[in-house]
Amino acid sequence: MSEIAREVDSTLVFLIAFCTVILVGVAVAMFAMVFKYHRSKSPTTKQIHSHTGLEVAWTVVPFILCIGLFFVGYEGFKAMRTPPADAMQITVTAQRWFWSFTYPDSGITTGELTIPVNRSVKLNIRTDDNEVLHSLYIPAFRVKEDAVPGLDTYIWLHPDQTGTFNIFCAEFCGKDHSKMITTLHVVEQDEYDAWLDKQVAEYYRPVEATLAMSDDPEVLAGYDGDKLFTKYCASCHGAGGEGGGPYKARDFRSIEGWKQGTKKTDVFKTISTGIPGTEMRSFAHLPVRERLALMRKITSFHPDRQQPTVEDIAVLKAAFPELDPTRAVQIPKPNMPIDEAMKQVVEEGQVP
Amino acid sequence: MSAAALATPAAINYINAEKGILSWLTTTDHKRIGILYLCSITFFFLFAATLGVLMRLELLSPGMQYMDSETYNRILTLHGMTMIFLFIIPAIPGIFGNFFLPIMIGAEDVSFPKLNLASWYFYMAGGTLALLSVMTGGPDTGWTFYVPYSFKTGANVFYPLLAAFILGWSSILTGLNFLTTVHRMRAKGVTWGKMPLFVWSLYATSWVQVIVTPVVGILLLLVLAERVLGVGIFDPSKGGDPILYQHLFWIYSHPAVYIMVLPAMGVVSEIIPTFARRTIFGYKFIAVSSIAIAAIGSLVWAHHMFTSGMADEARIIFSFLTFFVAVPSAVKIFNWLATLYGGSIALEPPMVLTLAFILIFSVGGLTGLILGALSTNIHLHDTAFVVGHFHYTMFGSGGIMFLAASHYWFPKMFGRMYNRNVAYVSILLFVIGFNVTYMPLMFAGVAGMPRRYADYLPEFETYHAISTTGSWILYAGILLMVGNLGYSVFKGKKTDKENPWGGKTLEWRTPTPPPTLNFDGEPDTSIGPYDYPVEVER
Amino acid sequence: MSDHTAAGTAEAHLHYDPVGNRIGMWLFLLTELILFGTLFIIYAVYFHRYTPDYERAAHELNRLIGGANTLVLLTSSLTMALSIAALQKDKAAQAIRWGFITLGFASIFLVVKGFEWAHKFELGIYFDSEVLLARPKGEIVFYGMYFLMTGLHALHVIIGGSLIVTAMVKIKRGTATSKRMSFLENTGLYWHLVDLIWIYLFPLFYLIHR
Amino acid sequence: MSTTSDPHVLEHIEHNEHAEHPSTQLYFKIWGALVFLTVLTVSVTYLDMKKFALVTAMIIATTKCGLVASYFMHLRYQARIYSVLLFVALSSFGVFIILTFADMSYRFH
Repeated sequence: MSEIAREVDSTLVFLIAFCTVILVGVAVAMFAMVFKYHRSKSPTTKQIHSHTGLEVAWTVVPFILCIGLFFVGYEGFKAMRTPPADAMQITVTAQRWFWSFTYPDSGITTGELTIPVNRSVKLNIRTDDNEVLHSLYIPAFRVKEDAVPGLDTYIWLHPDQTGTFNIFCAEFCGKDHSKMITTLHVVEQDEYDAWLDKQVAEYYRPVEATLAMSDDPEVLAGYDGDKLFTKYCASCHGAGGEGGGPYKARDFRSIEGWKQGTKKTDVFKTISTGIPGTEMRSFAHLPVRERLALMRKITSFHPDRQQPTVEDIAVLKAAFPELDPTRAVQIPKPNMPIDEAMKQVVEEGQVP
Repeated sequence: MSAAALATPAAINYINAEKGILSWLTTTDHKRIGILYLCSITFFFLFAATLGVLMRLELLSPGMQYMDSETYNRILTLHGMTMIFLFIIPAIPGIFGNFFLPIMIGAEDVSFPKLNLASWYFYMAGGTLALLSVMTGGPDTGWTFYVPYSFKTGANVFYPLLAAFILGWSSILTGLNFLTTVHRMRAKGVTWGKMPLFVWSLYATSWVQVIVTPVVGILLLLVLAERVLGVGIFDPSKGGDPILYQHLFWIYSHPAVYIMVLPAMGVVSEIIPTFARRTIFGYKFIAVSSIAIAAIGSLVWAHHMFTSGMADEARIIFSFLTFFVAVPSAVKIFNWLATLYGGSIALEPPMVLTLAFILIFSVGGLTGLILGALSTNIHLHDTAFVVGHFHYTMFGSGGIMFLAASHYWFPKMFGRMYNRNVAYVSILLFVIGFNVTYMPLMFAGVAGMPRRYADYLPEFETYHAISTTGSWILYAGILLMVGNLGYSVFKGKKTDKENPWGGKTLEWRTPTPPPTLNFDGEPDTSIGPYDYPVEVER
Repeated sequence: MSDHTAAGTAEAHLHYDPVGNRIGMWLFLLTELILFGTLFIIYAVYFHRYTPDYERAAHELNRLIGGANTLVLLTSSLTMALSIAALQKDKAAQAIRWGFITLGFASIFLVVKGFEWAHKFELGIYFDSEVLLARPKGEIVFYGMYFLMTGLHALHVIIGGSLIVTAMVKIKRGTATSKRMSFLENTGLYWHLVDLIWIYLFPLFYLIHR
Repeated sequence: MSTTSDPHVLEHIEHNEHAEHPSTQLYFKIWGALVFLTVLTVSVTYLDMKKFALVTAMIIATTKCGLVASYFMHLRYQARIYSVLLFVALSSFGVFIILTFADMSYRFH
């Protein structure tokens, strides 16, 4: 809960009470009249054509009430749209059909949102130009705003209790609209700091390329390829990798006609960069181990494929610094804007 | 249509004047066109209601049981599209407007009878295209066709967009016809101040139809152009603004709500005086409020967009304007209640449905206030609350009053009577089912259940389970009601009573069923539409 | 008129009502105005958003050709009005002559418009073309609106033209006379509406550059 | 049956409406004015009008429309109903555009 959510609730309760009073009034008047003037009791009628005083009264009174109701709703809205200047900024990216949250200080991206309690957080909502509409909805905080391609929008919250809450997509976005759900964790500040440190360390922990392309389970300990596949891939490629779906996605069970090659190195590259001109987008924001787990899952649908050569791995290593522990990726300094941080990551990745 | 079976031997009426299916399909008689609309609209209503029941069935419990989410989205879209474009918008004007508007103003027909028939063919063409789209998988965009999704989806939205465009023209031509008819065809003595309120409400509706329907017509063509040609007007990657689409869409679709509601209100203003045997209270205020609803209703469209990313300033302006549209609706409700005062009320089936309308529509209107307030709207927008709200307003007005009008004018249209006891049972089922279906959705919405969800989190199961149960009761009520009326068209008790309910409008002073030219001789316009004698003895 | 019996179809008893016909036509014209009005709203919104791009793109349209075409359309409006005036005076042959002159102007307008479009296509400017997509967003939208609005307008010119042809046939057959003017009058109204819309399209697409 | 479409009533209306009709000379004069305005609106674009370019063009276009509607479309000579119809449509259009810009002018500065 937050102060704003409580205010919305009291407005809601007030409005519902207001409406109930009027509804009950109408119902009582109607039933009383039907009862009293039922034909069995009231065979004769009074013909009253109009009463100007009454007409004016029931035009003017609702008119004034309505203006009052507008201000009732306006008050809470004003606070909702005015984030404090010192709010922590998190970028929310909406994609079919999942959310990702990018933390500016560290540049890490997560699939669930974790924020500290008693701190204002501004969620800057964006989506790609080739995306559709989505809407970030956090019912517990009574806030909602669309993600619109080509337009930056925001919501903000100031949680005053810890807890776990739902995040929904509230704007119809196609096949898995109803699965575009994730979780908001509101935690104590020290818990948040510890969580962030752990995430950052994990996010930037490189994997050696040859090891990454092996089948060694140790490398990906703690990463569940099946779960990740369900979350990121199954919407289009099907739970069994059969493809099809609304965007005519690739069938993973066949190795015919892959646009960017079928080797493990190729699949990893495709996951990381997407396929330009198609609905296959980049998942570069996922930590390297998650992408590797996805690659292993995808290649497992048809294990009978060409193995990457040493050269392939070298090329891949050069292109992706996260696959080269010798080029230790520097964790961006705190308070660095996200795009600068990303630029730094890219620059560090360049082979001298 | 067994036209011959319906005739009372001596009289020649619109039904038996000509025989054969072809005579119906080529008719220019407004009453026969009304019957054509009745058949086709009832079909689409039952079709869409069935889709609704299927949706509710899937939502009975969490997880996907009977269909996948793509199928659900398609059913959802077809349900919305059919209900709105093929049922609620044309229902009352198409059927009862066509049948009774000319009679009520003492005219022989509408101004453009051939155009009137053409409107029905447009309607059928649109309906056929919508059905064809089902066979090609169906659209999956929701009835709003929001961009960019509507030009990106792989589903077939070509047919439905074209269908909606054609239906728009059907609607425009009907409106144009009614406006000209009201201006040109009124019998001597039927002045503007003596026009039945049903005619007033259709007049206001027709204005809305003529003014705003072209907006959505061209808009849907633009979406087609975007899909086929890649124009870029609504494509953000080419400079387009998706929110502009929403503005233009709601410029039509918000007033469209009044296209659905106003004719229903007109029927209410006919039924209440008839069964209360009382002159309508505040004739002028009800007539003016129809026009006011039409006018103010076209200023408030963007209250559908408070979370769309629209400028905050615009949200404030539109929220402010939104509240004013509540005033004329409230004025109508108060006037209807006042009409009951001092009356002699007979609870015949149409009257019972109308009283149900007053309560159900009040719920719809009042929950509209909750949605009009900015801070609560942000929370409730695009949740099940909105679904509940608009079923209460749209189904609760256009839908219920379509059924009430069917019961009210049935004996006049067919010269037969339905079974009243069955009618009462079906109404009871309908009203109970209605509230059990849509009330829980409002609570689910307050709890945070988003709309257009094929699946949901287990915490919302109770609401959905109750709602689905309600949908079965509602569906049973609808089937029983339509079945009762449908059976009675052919097998109901014959009646040639001119005026079974004791109404005062002109249609009750012409033979039952009406003759081809509506009146035997000149219509008697000396008595006004609500001129009940001062003291009526039973 | 109480001499009607129940026999016969309703239609046969309907009077020829020129005033009703005209009201109906005007209502139809209103829907056309709103239809184009919607496009004008879209135009205005993007003009507001991308003013410099719009002005740059508008500079590429030839205002002299556009102006000449405007004159052609205005003149066709004159000849249409003269055709109606002639029929009112029962001069059928003259009415038909003016009608065909109107058609002539309509064809000239369409041919010129066609050449303008063809020229843009040659430059690679059309919906979704690579040349256009490489340009700033405002110009993509400008040309999107240009082709849509002038295209829809051209469609209206063609519809108006077919209405004129029909009216001329009716005059020739004697079903449109000074006593039954509605069809020709309404055709004229439609034709003038086509003109009205062009009167706004012309400055908005050809003359907004600085 | 007497309706307002009674032939006698009609004749009366028609008579009144056609009482005044633009003469051929007037048609040509209006055409002349339209040609002049078209030449004018093209010519002024060669001046550096800055922000007034659009306003000028719109004023001239509206004048031209007024001429076409009043004379070629006979609005000037007919019952007020047609002007009322036109007013309803144009004011609706005005409302649509103004309220759309309530969003646009704040969202795109």
